[in-house]
Amino acid sequence: MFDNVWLIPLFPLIGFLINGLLGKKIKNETVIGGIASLAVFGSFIVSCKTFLGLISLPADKRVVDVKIFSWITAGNFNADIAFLIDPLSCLMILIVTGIGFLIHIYSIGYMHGEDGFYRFFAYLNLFIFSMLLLVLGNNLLLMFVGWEGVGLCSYLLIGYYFKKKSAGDAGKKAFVMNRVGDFGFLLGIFGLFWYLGQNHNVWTVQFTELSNSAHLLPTGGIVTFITLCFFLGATGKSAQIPLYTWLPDAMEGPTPVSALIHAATMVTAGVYMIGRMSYIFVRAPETMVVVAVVGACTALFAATIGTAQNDIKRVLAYSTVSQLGYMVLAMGVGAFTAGVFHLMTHAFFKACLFLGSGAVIHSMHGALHHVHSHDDAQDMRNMGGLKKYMPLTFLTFLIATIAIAGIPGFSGFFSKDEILWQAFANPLHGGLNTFLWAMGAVAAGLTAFYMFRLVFMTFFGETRIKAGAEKYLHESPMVIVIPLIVLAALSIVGGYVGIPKLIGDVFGGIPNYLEHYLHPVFANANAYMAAHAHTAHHSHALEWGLMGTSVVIALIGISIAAFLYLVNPTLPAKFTATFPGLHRAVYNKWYIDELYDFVIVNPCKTLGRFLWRGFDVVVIDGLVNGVAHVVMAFGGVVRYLQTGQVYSYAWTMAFGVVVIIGYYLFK
Amino acid sequence: MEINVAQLFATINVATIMPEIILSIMAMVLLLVNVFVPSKQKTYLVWLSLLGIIGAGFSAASGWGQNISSFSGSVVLDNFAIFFKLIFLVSAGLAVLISDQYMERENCNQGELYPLILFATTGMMLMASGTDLMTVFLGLELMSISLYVLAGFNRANLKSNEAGLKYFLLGAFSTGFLLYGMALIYGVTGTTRIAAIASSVAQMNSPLTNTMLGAGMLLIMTGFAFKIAAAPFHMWTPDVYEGAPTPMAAFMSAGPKAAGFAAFLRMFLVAFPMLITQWVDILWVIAVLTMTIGNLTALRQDNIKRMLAYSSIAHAGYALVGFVAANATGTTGILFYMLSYAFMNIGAFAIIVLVGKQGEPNGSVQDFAGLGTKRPVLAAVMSLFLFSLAGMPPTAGFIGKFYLFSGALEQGYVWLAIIGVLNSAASVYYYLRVMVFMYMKPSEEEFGWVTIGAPISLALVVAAAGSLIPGIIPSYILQLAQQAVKLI
Amino acid sequence: MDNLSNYLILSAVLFSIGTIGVLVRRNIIVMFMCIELMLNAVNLTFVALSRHLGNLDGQVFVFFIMTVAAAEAAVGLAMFIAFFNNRESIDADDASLMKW
Amino acid sequence: MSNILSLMTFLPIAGVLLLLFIPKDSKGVLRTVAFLTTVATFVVSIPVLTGFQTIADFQFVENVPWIAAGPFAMRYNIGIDGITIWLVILTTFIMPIAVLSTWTAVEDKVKEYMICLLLLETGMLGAFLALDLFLFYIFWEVMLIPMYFIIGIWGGKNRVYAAVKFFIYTMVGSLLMLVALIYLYLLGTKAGITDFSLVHFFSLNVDPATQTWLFLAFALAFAIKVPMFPLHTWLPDAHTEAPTAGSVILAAILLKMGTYGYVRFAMPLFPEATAQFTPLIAVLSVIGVIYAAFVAMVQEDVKKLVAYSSVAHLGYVMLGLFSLNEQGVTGGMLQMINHGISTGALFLIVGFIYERRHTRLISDFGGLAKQMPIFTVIFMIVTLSSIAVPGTNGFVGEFLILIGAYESSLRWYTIIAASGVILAAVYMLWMFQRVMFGELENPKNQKLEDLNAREIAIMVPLIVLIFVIGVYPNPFIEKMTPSIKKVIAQAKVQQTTAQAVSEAQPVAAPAEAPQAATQPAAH
Repeated sequence: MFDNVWLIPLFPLIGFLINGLLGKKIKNETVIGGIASLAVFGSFIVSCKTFLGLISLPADKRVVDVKIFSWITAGNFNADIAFLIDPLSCLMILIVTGIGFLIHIYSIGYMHGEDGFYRFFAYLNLFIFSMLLLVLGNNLLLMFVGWEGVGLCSYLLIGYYFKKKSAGDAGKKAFVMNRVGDFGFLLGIFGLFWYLGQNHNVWTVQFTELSNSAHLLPTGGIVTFITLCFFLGATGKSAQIPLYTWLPDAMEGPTPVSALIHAATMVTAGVYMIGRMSYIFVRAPETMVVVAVVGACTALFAATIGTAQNDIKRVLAYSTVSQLGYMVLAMGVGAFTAGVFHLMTHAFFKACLFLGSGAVIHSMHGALHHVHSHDDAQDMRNMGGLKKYMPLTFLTFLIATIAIAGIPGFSGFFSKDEILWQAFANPLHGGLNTFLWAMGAVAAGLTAFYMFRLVFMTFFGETRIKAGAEKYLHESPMVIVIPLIVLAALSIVGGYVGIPKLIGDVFGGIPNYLEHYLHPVFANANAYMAAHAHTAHHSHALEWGLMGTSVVIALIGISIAAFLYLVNPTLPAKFTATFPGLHRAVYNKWYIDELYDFVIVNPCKTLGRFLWRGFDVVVIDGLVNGVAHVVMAFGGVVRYLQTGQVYSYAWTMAFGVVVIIGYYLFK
Repeated sequence: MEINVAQLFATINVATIMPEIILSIMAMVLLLVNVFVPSKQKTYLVWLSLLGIIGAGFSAASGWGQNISSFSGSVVLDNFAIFFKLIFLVSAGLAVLISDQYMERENCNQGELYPLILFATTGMMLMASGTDLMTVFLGLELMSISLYVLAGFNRANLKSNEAGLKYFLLGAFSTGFLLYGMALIYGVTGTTRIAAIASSVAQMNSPLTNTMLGAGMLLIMTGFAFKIAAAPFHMWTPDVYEGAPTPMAAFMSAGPKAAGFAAFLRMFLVAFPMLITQWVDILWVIAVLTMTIGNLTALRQDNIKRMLAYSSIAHAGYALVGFVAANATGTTGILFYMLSYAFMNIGAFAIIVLVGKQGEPNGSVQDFAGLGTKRPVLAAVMSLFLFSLAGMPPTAGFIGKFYLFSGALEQGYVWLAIIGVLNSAASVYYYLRVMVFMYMKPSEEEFGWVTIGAPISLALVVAAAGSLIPGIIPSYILQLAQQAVKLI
Repeated sequence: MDNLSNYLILSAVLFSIGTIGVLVRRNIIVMFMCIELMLNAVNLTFVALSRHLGNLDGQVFVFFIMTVAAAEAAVGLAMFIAFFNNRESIDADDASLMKW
Repeated sequence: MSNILSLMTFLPIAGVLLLLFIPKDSKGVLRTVAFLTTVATFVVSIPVLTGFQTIADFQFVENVPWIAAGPFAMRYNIGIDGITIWLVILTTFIMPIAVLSTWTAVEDKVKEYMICLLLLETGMLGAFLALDLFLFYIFWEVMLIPMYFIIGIWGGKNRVYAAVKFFIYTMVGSLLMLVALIYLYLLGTKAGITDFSLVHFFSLNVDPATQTWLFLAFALAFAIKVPMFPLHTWLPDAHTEAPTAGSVILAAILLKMGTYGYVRFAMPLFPEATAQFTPLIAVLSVIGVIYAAFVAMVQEDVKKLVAYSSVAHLGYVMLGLFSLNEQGVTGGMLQMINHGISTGALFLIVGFIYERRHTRLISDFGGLAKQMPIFTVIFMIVTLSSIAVPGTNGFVGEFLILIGAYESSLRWYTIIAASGVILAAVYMLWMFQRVMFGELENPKNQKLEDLNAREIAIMVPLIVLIFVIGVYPNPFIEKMTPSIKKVIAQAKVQQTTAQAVSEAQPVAAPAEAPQAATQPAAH
């Protein structure tokens, strides 16, 4: 029934090959964009079919392995090219191909006229292919292939404008930081494979087998180590503390890339991975604490930075980091469904936001270009009042902003609220829960603040663009607008698949579809948690209260933003003047990049230079050549024994005779 | 004391010394021919000498496996002697072939050269065959005296003069020690026959504590050590090789060294095997010193003849490694190595002959710069010789060293073998240096030499074949060498 | 027996004198004469031993040594002359063109 | 076709003989003949591959007496098994590429150059195929000679120094190995061994103390060739100075001689010493991985950077081999092939830009991507392969090595070594960025031409292999598996007893040790 599932990754791969190899010859943008979009659309269709096929199965049969061929076999290690079809992967492929398709369409308009148009679409298709491998892979290794593959595409796409040094740097940074995470991922694979094999003779990296053998794993101990390794991988990919700094820099890439890779899909891979191995993570309570704390901290920390950025994409980037923090927090508190739920809704509204910002930048760029201004097209201080020029963009942007801010009725509310509630009510972390909730709630307020700050600075108020340029501002073409509308719509309705029981009950028992749907995936983990942790029972009133609190916090954030950036636009400047140090620190992202440079990058370079010039050349090679020099020098000395005088030769001979005879006589 | 003449004559078998006879007769014929044929061109003497050498070779080879002793047991024609004789003849043949062009260039193309080479060779053959201290001594002196003259053959050349003089003085000096040693041995054992010495030593009550015996033996050792250029009796070598006419340096490095080993081996392995504990550790030290001093000093030489002289000291050291082992493998190695060494070393000298300029103003390695471009074949052949000298497979030099070091290992002299291979590795540097000049440096000036004459071409071909083929298919020669050492 | 040791000691002394002479003298001819002295010391040893042992080998050996020494002298003196022709000197120190 | 291996090995010599009769000025003919010879050799090697059976035994064996004198008997004994099959194919495959790579770069002494290349091919094939220790040694040394000339004659500014250093450094190691080899044989003769055939020696029970010394001597020779830290300093010099073909062959094949030596000789011949020295080798390998990465990071010369990256890669290979389980050894063997392909390709790439600009300094480049799009794509793919991105060959090898090493007793070393994957990304991508990205500022770079047809033709087979092995490595692995199992069994056969001894002592081995030993059986 899933026989043609291999088509899902194949289509983008074909698209990649066609555009990659022939794109330069094709030249026609419509054809190139068409091929690429069609490839993803094809995948989307097959994904839908797969999804329908899956839900037509009884719930307990919804985990299917589809083997394509045997990939690596060495001794007791085996990894197949095989796909795992289960509710989680199905959901992911729908998100990836669906949003991917929209962004492809968008890109046709956005990338119009760019140098290397074909290259862009080739990379984009390759990315979709890798991402599909990541989510479909039925074993850790294949997942890792996708995992690194998306990292690679991210590298390529961030560095798309390779002539800009900053773009190249950002790409490299992204790749290297991801590699740090990959290092953890690899160690995790090794540890798991070795431990289960060594102790239980289960030599496997396949998810279904791992799930079946999860009960063999102890609680804590080695599992903590293994899961921490995996989590290191997740922090790299999902831009969590301490490996988050690459994501803001990744905004050097074209905006569709930011939307697709750095908001909707790739960066959620870490969350996906934790979800995929939830049954292992729950067996490591310490890791769960770490995951939850890192998630909460990232959510809060990134949000603070977001409040002071002026680059529209950077704000969104920090927002993404923050939202990813939420998802990770959800995973850390055992709310796997909620995490995946937020992953999905975030994909909708953040893609919409990024694409909207792209539309703004595109328009700004064109306008500024017309007046030969070198003002930064991405700086919000140059924007303002854009809503009258780009009404559709504004509207979709606003919807997505409301969604992310957590206003009830929009998708973001449901998912975020679920996470906050679980952070408070989960059975895992005891006294830590309150802090986790509080951090999440504050971050939610900050999110609402900076997002509305963004909206106000961009679309409201007076037009600050260079005089004369405003007449060139215009709404984007339909290929750009249509995806925005679709995503905005999804940002509204996307939340209704996962209405919390509390609210559902009010409306006559609307079920939480998502939870039911994902149940088979997390059953193993949930069962373990149920057996090993005491679920505290909280009253409905408390849950309502917390929900209300978070909404109020969000509203406060919005109000402050409105007050500062609509009602009284001079206040922020005064505020910065009052607390210059704080502002500078926040504006400069708490100097984390500089810290990394100082603590890691520069010492590494210095060490490298020392090892090369100091150790390799002087000590090691010095020893090697030293031996040679000593030998040569010795030769230089010995040759002077040869004086050329006959008598000295005779003396030497006589000396030899005497020594030999003497030795003989006296030995 | 009554002498039964008939009985005495009955012990004479001319076949035993047939090769020597042929060579001496040819030498004398050459002397006469040289006087009576008033030709400036001496190439015909080359071919005549070669004829004699080949004749002697056949004569020697025909005695293979017969093991005939004659002249009351003072001369023997056994496989050991034959193998060595062939080595000497090869050296002599190659030396003769490369002499003509050189002597012509250096204006000292006197015809006496060839008879002298043949006489020297006769002396060597006698040394290899000698089973009596007297015959050994006679052979040695016949060889040495001819060589003194050959070293100083270029009378007008100061260096050649000096070479002859130094060689003569030091050679005679060492002869004194050798003879004194022989006298002491004679005194202890009452005989000069090597076999009789052995049985006499065997019958002694305590040969190990007999000071006179030991001292005599060691004095003999120093005498031979001089001939094979072992440290610390090697000092003459560089000066003599550098000063002597190049072909004669080539000849001296191959033939007399082999002859020294022939007599040395026979003497010590036949007459003094009982005393091996007395001499083997001394020889161990000498071997190490010889290898090391030779190689280290060669590293810093610019004059290529001098460099090869030091290298020949080092090679004596390698051969001594086999001697220290004193077993079948080691001695087989010595025989094989001496033969290969004759080919490769004379081959290398032949190239020097061709590259050198009249009067050899400096004779330095720099003269080889650019040879690889100008005369690729010569450079390639020279590389072959040098690689063989360095002991790189697949050359004869490698197989030789392999057996020498194997012999030492077989006897448990692991450190000796290790020192040997390390020396061998160091030696690579100076051999490579010549190749660096040939291939990797541009030539500074034009090469002065003319066409390559037929004799020297023949020598090069033979030497190249002799350096390469035994490296690839060494079995036959190795087996001959093995049969040769069985008898001593 | 006492007789023999006298001869042997004498010849050893002669040999040593010859050796030392070679080592300390610079005149090539004198050096060569010292070498001849060494050889003659050996001859004396041989003769004494031959007499003592009662066989003739030693004495035969002496004949050979004397013959060879004569040949050596002929060759050697010829070379000295050649050297003298070139260098106008017969000092061993002058024969040091080649060294190191 | 029973002599097909000999035919393959000595076909290049036939090419040499042919070259000798071609005048030195007809360079085109010389190049063509050399190229066709290498192609013919490759063609001959194909039936070997197709006829190769997936069993542990040596195949296509030719075994005739060669030398017999004294206690020694050497045989001309050659054959192929799973360990060597891919190495041999790699050799015959790389050689035509190497010949093509300096088609225009070498104008001087073309004849000698081609002769050297062909001689080298014979040497390398012989060394891989030899099943007689003595024969192996001969070929092992013979390889040095042409390589010495290739570096020394057609190399860069410091070529003489590099060539001599290469030669003597390697020679020191191999001569000590020769001593060990003879010693081993002489030991064998006491146990009734009559010739140098390798198979005899596997069953020779050398006592552990002797094994230690013999292993050290073998290991030193191989370690120099690999090269392992701290014996690696000849490599950057040799690579930097060698002409492109020389670097390619050096990286792709000659270095493999070292690792091959461990698998074929040092480990199975001296199992107990192997166990004893595994920690040391692992430490050196790991240091090599990390150290070389750091040094590579700050290199200013692209070629030197690639050379140091070789040291790091070979460190992985060594780690895999000494993990002595199927994953590790398979990974190591596969990585040998991969490194040959990827690093060979990298050197070709460096050669391309060197040929155009006559400089290799990173700072002289920048922004080449704009000017040379095809080159960029190829360079990118090879770079990714070198840093082991999944989907490329490098990943499969490195992953198997690391997982194998992790399973073995080398767990902690593995964790450190795995961090090398980060460093590899750092130095390779940084270099790539500096060379290819940014503005095309240097006017000399603005006239650069993209790769021509010949250069593309050289690279395409390598690129294809990079992906084929990356995506479908199993056919490659399967051919090796039986032989690898055999090697592991040989190298481990004594190890269980060695562990039993160490366990009996109060300082007990970690609990997983005996389990590690039983692991193959469990499978």
